[in-house]
Amino acid sequence: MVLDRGFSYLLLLAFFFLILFSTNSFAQDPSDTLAPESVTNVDAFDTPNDNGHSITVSWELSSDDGAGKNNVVVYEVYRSDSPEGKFEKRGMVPAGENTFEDQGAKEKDNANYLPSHKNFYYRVRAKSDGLFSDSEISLPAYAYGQWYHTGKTPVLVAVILFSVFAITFITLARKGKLFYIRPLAGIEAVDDAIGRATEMGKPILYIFGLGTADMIATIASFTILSRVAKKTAEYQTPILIPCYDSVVMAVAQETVRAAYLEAGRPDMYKEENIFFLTSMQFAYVAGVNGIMLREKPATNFYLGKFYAESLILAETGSIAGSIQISGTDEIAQIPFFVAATDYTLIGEELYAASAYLGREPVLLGTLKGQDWGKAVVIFSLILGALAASFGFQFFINLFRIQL
Amino acid sequence: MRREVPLLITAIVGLTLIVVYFVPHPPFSDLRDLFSDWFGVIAAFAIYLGILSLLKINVDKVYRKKSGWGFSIVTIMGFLLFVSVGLYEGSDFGEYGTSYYYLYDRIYYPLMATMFAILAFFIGSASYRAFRARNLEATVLLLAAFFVMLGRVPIGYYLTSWLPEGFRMGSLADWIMDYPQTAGQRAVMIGIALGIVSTSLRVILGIERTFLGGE
Amino acid sequence: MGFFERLLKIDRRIIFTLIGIAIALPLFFNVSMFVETTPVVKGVYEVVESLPEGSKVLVSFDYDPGSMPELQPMAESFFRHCFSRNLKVIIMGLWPQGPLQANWALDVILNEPDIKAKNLRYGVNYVNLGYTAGNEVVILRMGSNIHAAFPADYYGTPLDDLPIMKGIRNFNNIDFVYNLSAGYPGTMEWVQFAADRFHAVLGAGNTAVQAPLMYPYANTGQLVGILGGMKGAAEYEVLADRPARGVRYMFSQGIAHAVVIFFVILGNVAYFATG
Amino acid sequence: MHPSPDIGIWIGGLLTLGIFSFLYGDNPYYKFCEALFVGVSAGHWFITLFWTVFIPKLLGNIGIAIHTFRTEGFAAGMSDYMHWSYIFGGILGFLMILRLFPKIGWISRWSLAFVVGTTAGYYFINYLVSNGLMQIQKTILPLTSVGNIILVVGTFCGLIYFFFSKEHKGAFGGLARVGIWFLMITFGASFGYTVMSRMSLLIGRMDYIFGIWLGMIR
Repeated sequence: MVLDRGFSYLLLLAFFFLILFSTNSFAQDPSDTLAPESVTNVDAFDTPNDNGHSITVSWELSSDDGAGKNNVVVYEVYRSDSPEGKFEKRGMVPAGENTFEDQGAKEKDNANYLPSHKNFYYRVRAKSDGLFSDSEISLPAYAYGQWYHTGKTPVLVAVILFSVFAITFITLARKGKLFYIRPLAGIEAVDDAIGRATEMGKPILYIFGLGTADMIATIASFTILSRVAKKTAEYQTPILIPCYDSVVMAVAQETVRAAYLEAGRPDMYKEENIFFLTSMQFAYVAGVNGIMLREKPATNFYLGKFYAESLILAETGSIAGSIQISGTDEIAQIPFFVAATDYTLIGEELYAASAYLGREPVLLGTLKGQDWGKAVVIFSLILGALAASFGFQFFINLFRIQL
Repeated sequence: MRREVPLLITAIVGLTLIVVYFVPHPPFSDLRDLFSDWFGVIAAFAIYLGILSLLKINVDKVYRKKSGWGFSIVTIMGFLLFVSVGLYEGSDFGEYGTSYYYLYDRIYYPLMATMFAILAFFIGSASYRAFRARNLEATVLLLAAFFVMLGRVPIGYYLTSWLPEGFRMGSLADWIMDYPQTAGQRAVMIGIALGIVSTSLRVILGIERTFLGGE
Repeated sequence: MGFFERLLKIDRRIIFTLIGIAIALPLFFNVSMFVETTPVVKGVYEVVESLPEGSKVLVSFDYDPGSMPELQPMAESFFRHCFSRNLKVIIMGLWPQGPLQANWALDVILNEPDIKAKNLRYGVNYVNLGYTAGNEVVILRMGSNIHAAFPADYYGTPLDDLPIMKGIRNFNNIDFVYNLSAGYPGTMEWVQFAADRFHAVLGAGNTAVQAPLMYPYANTGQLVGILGGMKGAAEYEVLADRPARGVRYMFSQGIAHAVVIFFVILGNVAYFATG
Repeated sequence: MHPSPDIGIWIGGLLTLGIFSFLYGDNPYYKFCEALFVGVSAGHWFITLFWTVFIPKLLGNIGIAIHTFRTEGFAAGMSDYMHWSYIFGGILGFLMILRLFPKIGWISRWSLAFVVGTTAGYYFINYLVSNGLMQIQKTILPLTSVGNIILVVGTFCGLIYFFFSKEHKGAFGGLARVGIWFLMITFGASFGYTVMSRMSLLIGRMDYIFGIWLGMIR
């Protein structure tokens, strides 16, 4: 028993030695009785690219940090509003680091308030376990806000570039220039699907998913609905739209009413066919499932923002024997739609479909602008990959964004 | 009033938020937080609107004794139960040990988790029905799914345990996830980014206005 | 209608039933033969196994109920292992929900007959220090003084009044640190601060999604080992020779996957057989 | 078998079974659970928003503004726009509710316009940065390993597929075709990967029924 325990202690000891050797951190010198050397060249300056309530402090490491006595554990940073005043602790960083951002609050009533345009003095304390030494006091520094964030230039360039593309092609389109847009399988299927519903004498089901009216996917879907509704008015096929969001419902009602008016069949419009179901994800799914199984619609459209319910809807729709056309920009759900529906508008294709079906030359113009953006992206990819292969780092740095 | 004011609001708010991104100086830096809080408040009202519509429909059903009005009573009772207990508990209603937490844990959570779990069954039937090698694209889809699934189960391990490490099913699955899967994902993501940028721009410029509905 | 045509039109309730059985049935068996153990999990197990009785182990719970199916079995098997080896367990959390997760795991383990027989006492054999805000800075502060980071435990008792905390000042007095993590702050921060700066002996349990990002640290020895997802949990239970929830979950998941794969194959066979 | 003595566990178990009964077909048991679910989730939303948005954000900020006006006077109050301006948020939110009244419902377009403008502004930047520039940056890799080449070529061909203003013909069409294959691998692999996480949810529910509730597993 005694031997056993002794043996396990030995093992443990051996184990710790192993760990210590393997991490090469054996330099812990037994000089704990001496304070580490203080840090030098303490410099305080306004933190760049911020709203003006933060000062950055930098210094040169103590000579006992990573070398010498090697006993620095942390650096503590102290601040005061006068060199003689009382210094209060603002925070600490572990040994090996030589900057600290003194981030204050912007609200006056906050205890951590750090006013702009007021001078402060800093001091850094190098600390070992129990002992410490202070640096000299820094020159005064004050915080102020900047009008432009220099780290975000790549984004600004991209914003300008893409906006110029879009506006150029919108202007060209307004002047009457027509642009070629290739056919998309899902869009081609729309007209056929409505025709099929007419032949079968069954309704069409249009689902926006769980998106609210402000989401881009929902906005794209409104445009597509406007076109689909016009067709259904021409073919005299009823269209059912159970809604998840009451605002989406109101907009959908107005869109469909306008489309029927445009098709010259305002008498066909039935407001009760566009109704609010519930705004609870799975309760909504259950409700839509019920409609599918009862009404057996000829065609189901799933266009908009979808989450986990995508597969349940698509599977139930296939039980009901409907043709299904889907499209979403929710990447995680695209696989389910691709696997379980007949046609899928993949991500960007959904927005393209909306521009395409909107039939306005201006919308097609922005699509053309979008393609120019894509060309720039592809070009940078190829150029960047080649540059990186030959060891040029500058190209990657062009895309580096400071957040 | 009905059309111009909303379009103006959209344009001003949208442009401001783009500018705010580049300008750290106040008051711009504050606008970001302010707008997102307002957004939260409006979105909360929109959800309350949904709840009101829901209650309206259900009360209506009970009042007119439409089919299934009994279930509407269940809905209304469930709503009242949670709201009354939640209001009574106060702002720390969600903490462990409160009676609201008990209701959440024993009623809401089982219902929600089971709804999600039902997906597993549908995945089974979808993989039976939909994963068929109809054409080249479908076959590629099928094979990728097949290898990734196989790479995560013991059978996959036993089938290929005779191969040297790094060539087994698990490594193949990881490789598919890390390279071809990531490549395709990036193409989709970049495409969506460009589409959103261009659609947002259309919205801000007032070209895309269907969200306001017809006139 | 031929056999394959009928197979193509099979009622999906049959598929649903098979999936239900495939998931539920394996839960009744503690079959550990399908779990092959890997060196990264063995790393954690062997360190705990090598600690002498009375050694002090720190466990940080850095997750919330969202990751329970994966991480809770890990917490339970780790507690079981520590208590059966008479180690002293100090619990803390960098996530607000963490200490609560620890209490749930304690509830399960302290009621198991062989552990219950040991009559373990709070404050002597184990303690829950609770949650402190500050993410990695908390780890940093613990590096110089644990009492400064946690002045009192989860129930408000000052640390000095707890026998288990006697003689514990910083990581030098802790024999092993174990971290259960589902994101930030989590394993990455423990590696960078506790292991790299203060030379703590560190092991971790992660969700399946996060684990691949942490494997490099296990290769360099910054982590003695790591448990990844349900499979990692199952492996640990097999190593400790106490198959429990992790093994059952893993078995069930394996069978369910196999059934889905079987359906994919069957669907294609029927599709091609009918032309 | 040792069923749980806790009545709450029984309720949770019975509700779980009720939802599962949908797999067989629509039935009154399921309908009951669904109706309850609709009600309690509406209640849960109501309470959560009440205590996390309305009280702290709306009333809290306006309350602070009123306090400032009272104690520090009008000028100081006005300069504290971060608080009093919340009243606008409140008004815009309230206009949303007017949808319920068809006659004046159109005025809720103002709030919708604000919400749409906010989303458009946020999305414009956020997607450009994290879905666009960041992804491009990650894909600029030296073509020195098979993996890197696949990453660059796959992303390249995938983007070619998304070209709308050029016909998919000839070499361009060939690249787009390769792009579709990459997309299909992506979708197949994500499907396979998601199967795992969905299954673990179901495992959790089954363990609840047979373990925690009925006490048949241990």
